[in-house]
Amino acid sequence: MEIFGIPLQAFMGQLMLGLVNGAFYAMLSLGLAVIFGLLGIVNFAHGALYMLGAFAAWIMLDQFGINYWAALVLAPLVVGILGVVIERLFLRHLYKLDPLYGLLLTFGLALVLEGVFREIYGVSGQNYNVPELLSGATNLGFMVLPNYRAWVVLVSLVVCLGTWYLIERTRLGAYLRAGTENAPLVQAFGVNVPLMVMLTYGAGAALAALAGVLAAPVIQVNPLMGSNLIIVVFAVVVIGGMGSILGSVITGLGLGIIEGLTRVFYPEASNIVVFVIMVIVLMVKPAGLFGKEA
Amino acid sequence: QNTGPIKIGIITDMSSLYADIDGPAGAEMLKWAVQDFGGKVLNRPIEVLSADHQNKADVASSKAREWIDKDGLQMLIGGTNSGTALAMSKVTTEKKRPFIAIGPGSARLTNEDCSPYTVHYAYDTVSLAKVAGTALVKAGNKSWFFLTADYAFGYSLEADASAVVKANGGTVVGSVRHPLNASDFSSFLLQAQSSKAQILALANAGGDFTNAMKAAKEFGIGKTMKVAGLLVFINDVHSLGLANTEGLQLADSWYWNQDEGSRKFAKRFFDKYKRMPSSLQAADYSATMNYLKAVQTAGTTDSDKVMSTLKSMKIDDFYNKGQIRADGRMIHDMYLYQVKGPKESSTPWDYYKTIAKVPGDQAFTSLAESKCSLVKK
Amino acid sequence: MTTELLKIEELNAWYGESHILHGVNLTVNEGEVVTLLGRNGAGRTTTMRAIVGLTGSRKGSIRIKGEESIKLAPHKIARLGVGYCPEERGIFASLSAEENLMLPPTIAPGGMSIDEIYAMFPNLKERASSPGTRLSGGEQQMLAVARILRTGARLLLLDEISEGLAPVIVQKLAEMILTLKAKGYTIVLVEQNFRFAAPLADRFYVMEHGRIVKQFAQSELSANMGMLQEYLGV
Amino acid sequence: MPVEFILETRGLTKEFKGFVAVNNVDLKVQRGHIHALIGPNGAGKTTFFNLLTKFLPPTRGSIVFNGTDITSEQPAQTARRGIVRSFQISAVFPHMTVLENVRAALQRNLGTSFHFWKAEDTLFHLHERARELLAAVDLSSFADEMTINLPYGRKRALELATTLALEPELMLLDEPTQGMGHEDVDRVTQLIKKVSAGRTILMVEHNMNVVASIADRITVLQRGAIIADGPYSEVSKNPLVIEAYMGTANTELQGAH
Amino acid sequence: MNSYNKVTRVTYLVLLVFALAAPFLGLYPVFVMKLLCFALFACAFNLLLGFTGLLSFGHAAFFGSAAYVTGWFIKSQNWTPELGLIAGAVAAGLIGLLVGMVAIRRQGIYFAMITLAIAQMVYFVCLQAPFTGGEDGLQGVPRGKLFGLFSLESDISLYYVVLVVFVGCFLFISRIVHSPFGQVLKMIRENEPRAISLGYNVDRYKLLAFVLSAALTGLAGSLKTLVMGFATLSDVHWSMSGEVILMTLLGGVGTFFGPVMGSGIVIALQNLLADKVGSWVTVIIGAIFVLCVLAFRKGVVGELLAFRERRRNAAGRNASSQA
Ligand SMILES: Nc1ncnc2c1ncn2[C@@H]1O[C@H](COP(=O)(O)OP(=O)(O)OP(=O)(O)O)[C@@H](O)[C@H]1O
Ligand SMILES: Nc1ncnc2c1ncn2[C@@H]1O[C@H](COP(=O)(O)OP(=O)(O)OP(=O)(O)O)[C@@H](O)[C@H]1O
Ligand SMILES: [Mg+2]
Ligand SMILES: [Mg+2]
Repeated sequence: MEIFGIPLQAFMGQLMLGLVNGAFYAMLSLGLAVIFGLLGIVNFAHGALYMLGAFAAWIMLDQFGINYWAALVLAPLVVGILGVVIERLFLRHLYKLDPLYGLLLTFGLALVLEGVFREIYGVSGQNYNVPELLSGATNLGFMVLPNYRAWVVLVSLVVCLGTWYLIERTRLGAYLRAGTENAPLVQAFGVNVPLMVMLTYGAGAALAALAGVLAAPVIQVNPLMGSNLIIVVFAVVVIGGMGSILGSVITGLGLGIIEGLTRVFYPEASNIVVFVIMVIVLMVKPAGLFGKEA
Repeated sequence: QNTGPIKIGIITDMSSLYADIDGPAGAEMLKWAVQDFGGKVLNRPIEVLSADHQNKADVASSKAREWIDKDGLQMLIGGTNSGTALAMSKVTTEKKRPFIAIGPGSARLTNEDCSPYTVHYAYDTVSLAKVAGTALVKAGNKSWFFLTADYAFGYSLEADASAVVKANGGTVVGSVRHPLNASDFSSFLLQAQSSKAQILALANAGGDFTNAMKAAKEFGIGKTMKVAGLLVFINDVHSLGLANTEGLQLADSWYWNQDEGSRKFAKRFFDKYKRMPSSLQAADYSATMNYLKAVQTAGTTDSDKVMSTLKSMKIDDFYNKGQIRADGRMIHDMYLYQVKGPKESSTPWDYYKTIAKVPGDQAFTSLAESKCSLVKK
Repeated sequence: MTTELLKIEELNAWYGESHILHGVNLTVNEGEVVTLLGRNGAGRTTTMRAIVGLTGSRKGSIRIKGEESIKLAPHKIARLGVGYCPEERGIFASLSAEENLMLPPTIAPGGMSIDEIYAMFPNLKERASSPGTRLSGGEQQMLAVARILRTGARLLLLDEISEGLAPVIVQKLAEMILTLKAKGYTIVLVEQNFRFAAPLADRFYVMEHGRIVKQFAQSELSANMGMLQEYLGV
Repeated sequence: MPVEFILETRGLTKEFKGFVAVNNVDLKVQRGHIHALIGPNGAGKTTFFNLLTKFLPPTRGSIVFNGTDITSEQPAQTARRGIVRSFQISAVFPHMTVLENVRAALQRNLGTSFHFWKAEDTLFHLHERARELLAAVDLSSFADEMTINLPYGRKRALELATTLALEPELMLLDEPTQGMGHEDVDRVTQLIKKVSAGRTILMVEHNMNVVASIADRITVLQRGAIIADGPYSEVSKNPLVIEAYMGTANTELQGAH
Repeated sequence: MNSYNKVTRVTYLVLLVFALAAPFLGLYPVFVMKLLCFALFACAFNLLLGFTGLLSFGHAAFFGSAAYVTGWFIKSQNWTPELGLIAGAVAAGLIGLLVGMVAIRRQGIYFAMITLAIAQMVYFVCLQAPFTGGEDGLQGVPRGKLFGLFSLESDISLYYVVLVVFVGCFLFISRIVHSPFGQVLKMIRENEPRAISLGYNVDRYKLLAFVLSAALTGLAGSLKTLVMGFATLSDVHWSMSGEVILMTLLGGVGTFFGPVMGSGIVIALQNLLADKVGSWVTVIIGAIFVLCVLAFRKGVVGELLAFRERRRNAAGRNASSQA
């Protein structure tokens, strides 16, 4: 049987692959949403942190022989700590200001981080192999899916749902949400806001890094791997509506799939389809699919 | 009688996409050439300028302008990226200074946009396509499928290659276009796989190429079809590792391990940079050397005289043997290499084995086909 | 004997460049209700904010339960048992009314229970699930007050709480304050609504241009009406 | 000839996810009146205002202004028709001078607001009128102050002046005296009385003294519905109202200012 | 508004004289022209960020596409330079209209992200469009004859054309800002809901501001094509949008002369660094970004004005409306 002239098998295969890419969008836009939601800062450095995560994993393996599984925990940890430092040194001074400054500062940071890594490791990129345990592929009948890709989807789903629960359903989450609106007051209620905010950015950074580690075996670890991705993720976030955690996750996955299908039916458009969708969404529902009307 | 220093310069990408294959090391090659030449020509010291154009044509051309107007630059070597090279050649032509393009792939430099002062020294996309096409089809790989970067560069690679394939009796069973900087190639590869072609030709470069290779490995494309890279530098292979690139077919103008002279040069390079030189870096050295020889022979730095000398002299060094044609195209042998498997590779950077050697007259656009106005027909 | 729960000496406070408080001195004894009176812009709100550490910068001395808090971070101050109800209410849009209510962490035992609170403000129960800022002006005011009654703070700083409330509710608030006082809470009121504050307070401070210009006890109220006339036009 | 009732709502209703904030309200505002809208907190007064000024779309019902149905018009449109509101929380342009704040309002009727090629001077003739308005709310002395530096009460006064500048036929004031000291309250009350000449005013106010002193007619909302309507004298006696809003008889002393 | 007070007047006069004399002061004309192009770019951008409060992260789209349009008309259609410039500006304006209509629907950072995303889309279009020459760029655009009469081949003559256009646009922008329209923009920047309640249809005003900014940006891009003789992908790339933000920020957002200053610094820097530090240039640019945002938000000119203000202690006056 066929769908639009391509065999059902191939079609399903493409759907699957789209889902995998969606998983990355989801994790990255989630991190963005969390950071924005809680610090009111659009973290342009998110792409760079994602890149750092991948590099951290690669360096750990290359220099210290730390394997994938350890890196999966350590790399996000390291980058998370870096995030904490960034918050301490820079972002901290911006909270009273227009959020645009946050965007600009993180943009600058992104340039610096990428520049430095390019300086040290060049741009041809580094190779990170799929861990033994996941190296094989599984025949799903309609396609042969590399186990590693399945793993990626699994991890990102777990992580995304976990984060969502933490923020929307727990007391800590309530502090965090309130903190974004009027941090001084929340602090005056007796909550240690500065600490909370710092850790939040750290967590957001760690999320990006985790995505990076997951990506490392799939694509070439390259200083520029984040900078192009981040713009698409921005679009994803706009479509989903930045306010909503769950929204950005669902949108991420959905767009991954849509993009995957365009690769089959009209490859030329596969790099702009997300942006086109963004425009359409803005026309129909300016606040984004899951955004609350401003 | 002017005794001030003779200034030559290189403007290339030192900071981004192509920094590894040419970049700072490429600039250093000019200095080496000058050293080895003796540091002086016509009893005037030789000074080397270098700049980063960050892949911005405007930076490149205004640098070139400034150097020529302000510093009295005598000869310019153009690094990677066709856009910048074309922009620079416009300036050098206007200012009548020899311009030797090493990095760029666009054949326009010696066709639509050719100039009496411009030399295209190392490779061009046409030659890469021709070499890979001819050699592989001759070797019996008749059916091809193209994975093409979706912009002018990709199109021309694909077009040139498929022309050659057909000319040699092969067939193109299909092609799919991927956007620039597409991080994920899996879905394109599935499409390629289902085409059942013998050759998967990658008409892309840099990050796109490496990511495509990686995905190809992950989805076991290599099991069912041969992969041919239409624009691959040894640095790409190095960063991917042999495990991912084993069996890859690719065309290039030079390989560090091809003969004694090359190995000598390569060793010297390796001692400094802990990596082997790319064909471009070798070409940077060779081009500078030969320019200086030309100045020597011509006994002047006058551009027109130097150019005619350059075009008339035989070029023969470790990099390559050949001659610069009227249209500015340097004609030399090209090679088809195959990437070794991890087991075959004995020493570090021992990556290629030569599959075929294609003589210059077959490797490049023939004068008959040339669209260059300087070519009298 | 009375213990000084809050003792402020020579308090100066700034908002960025502008110097607002010029040496405020006041003390509040355990279990007392004290009212700050003054014109718009006299600096009462600023005083409150300075106590909880929300002004730009502050100098002088603020002792809470004898502990110097001038150097402490806001969240540490709160943990000394201070509950603050801001003038602008500070209801959180991204939290439901109920979440708003539950937000401030309990800092000491003995706070009111949710049921007590809902009994006092039925509106809130009804609107519990709707986003905080979707509540009406008055409902938000109630929420802002109710919120800090939960935390078990013993020193309550209430800024213009009768603002924009219907007389019935204002009356309820009056009763509430009396109950709280009976329970031994210590309360600092800032009020425009003199008639509301008058019967509640044990002592009054009058502010003018960032300074305390007068203080007197409930008993001396009538005697001071003339003075209040000129300061507040009551 | 102008209709007797400048504003009329018919069965006006607003629901928020099932919760009825304004319930089937038929309100008639007579031309030239100062009409007070009171009611317990959460009765739906502000929402009602939001409906009139199109900040919220009604769920049901219609709004008739000067005999024309404006239910489906844009906020800016209704403003241009002459329905202008002041906000419960005062809103001004903080980094413009007080004068410029008023001018901003005057400028609109000039119709040159899209002329990006004209010089600023073409606005200066508005200053005269602006100063008049400032005088009316005695802010003259503050004319060239940056608005951000004004004390709260003053900001409210400015708010009023700007609203006046739009020459509204119908003015909607949401708690105009909120957060004001007593002189301010009295001044603003008098001011409202003063400016009511030649226009109609619909206001929400919790301060009974103010209502009592200047309102010609009073409508009481509760749970989004009208429970009483008439002059202060009778409404204030209405047991429903006392129970729902004023509280026990002596509230006026206790609750009100 | 004492905008054109004496000090400012004199400063501008001096600068103008300097600009007129520049070619004879041994300054490299092509460099100065390039500088002027970017200065205009930054000024146009500032009209949006500084005076309307909208941060567009996609202005490269207008700069670049205008550059291409002009290049194409002059090269392939043999249009005269001035027509080419107009075509470029108009094209940019139209694209601005389309982009604006979408982006205006959201405020603040959303606006920034949307413009960025759309610009990226434009980038891909330029990359694949047949007439842009892909990554080779649109090369060899002749300078031609102004009005078909005066040849612009000589750097000097072109220089003065560029200078005239620049000064014209600069004055035009300051006029816009001080016009009745400009006042409304200021209201929007200050307190949007308030502006609405005063009966202003803010979206219309924003859109007009956006289109004006886009068109002027386009003009800058077109000029650049004329000066450099080509249009390439880097003109449309998002890093270009980033650069113009930096220029404006560095010089002083919401000041008139700031963007000019800023672009001067950035361009000069790039030129210098090109052969000194090579690859570190992006790192340095990034670092400057961070520095500006942290310590130097008013920018060079902004700080100067603020300083002057403080001396004149006109309390609370915000410098941005004064340059
Ligand atoms: N955030 C601020 N920045 C600068 N000045 C401020 C700020 N908040 C208040 N002020 C100024 O400080 C002075 C005192 O303000 P404050 O709010 O303490 O007065 P208040 O007594 O509470 O009067 P109100 O009845 O208006 O609340 C006023 O002149 C006010 O303009
Ligand atoms: N956007 C909204 N979403 C949900 N509920 C709302 C919304 N706006 C108002 N409400 C509810 O509608 C009711 C009426 O609100 P409104 O602000 O009109 O009251 P009000 O009469 O102005 O009270 P107050 O005198 O305290 O200002 C309130 O119960 C409020 O919670
Ligand atoms: Mg106050
Ligand atoms: Mg209300």
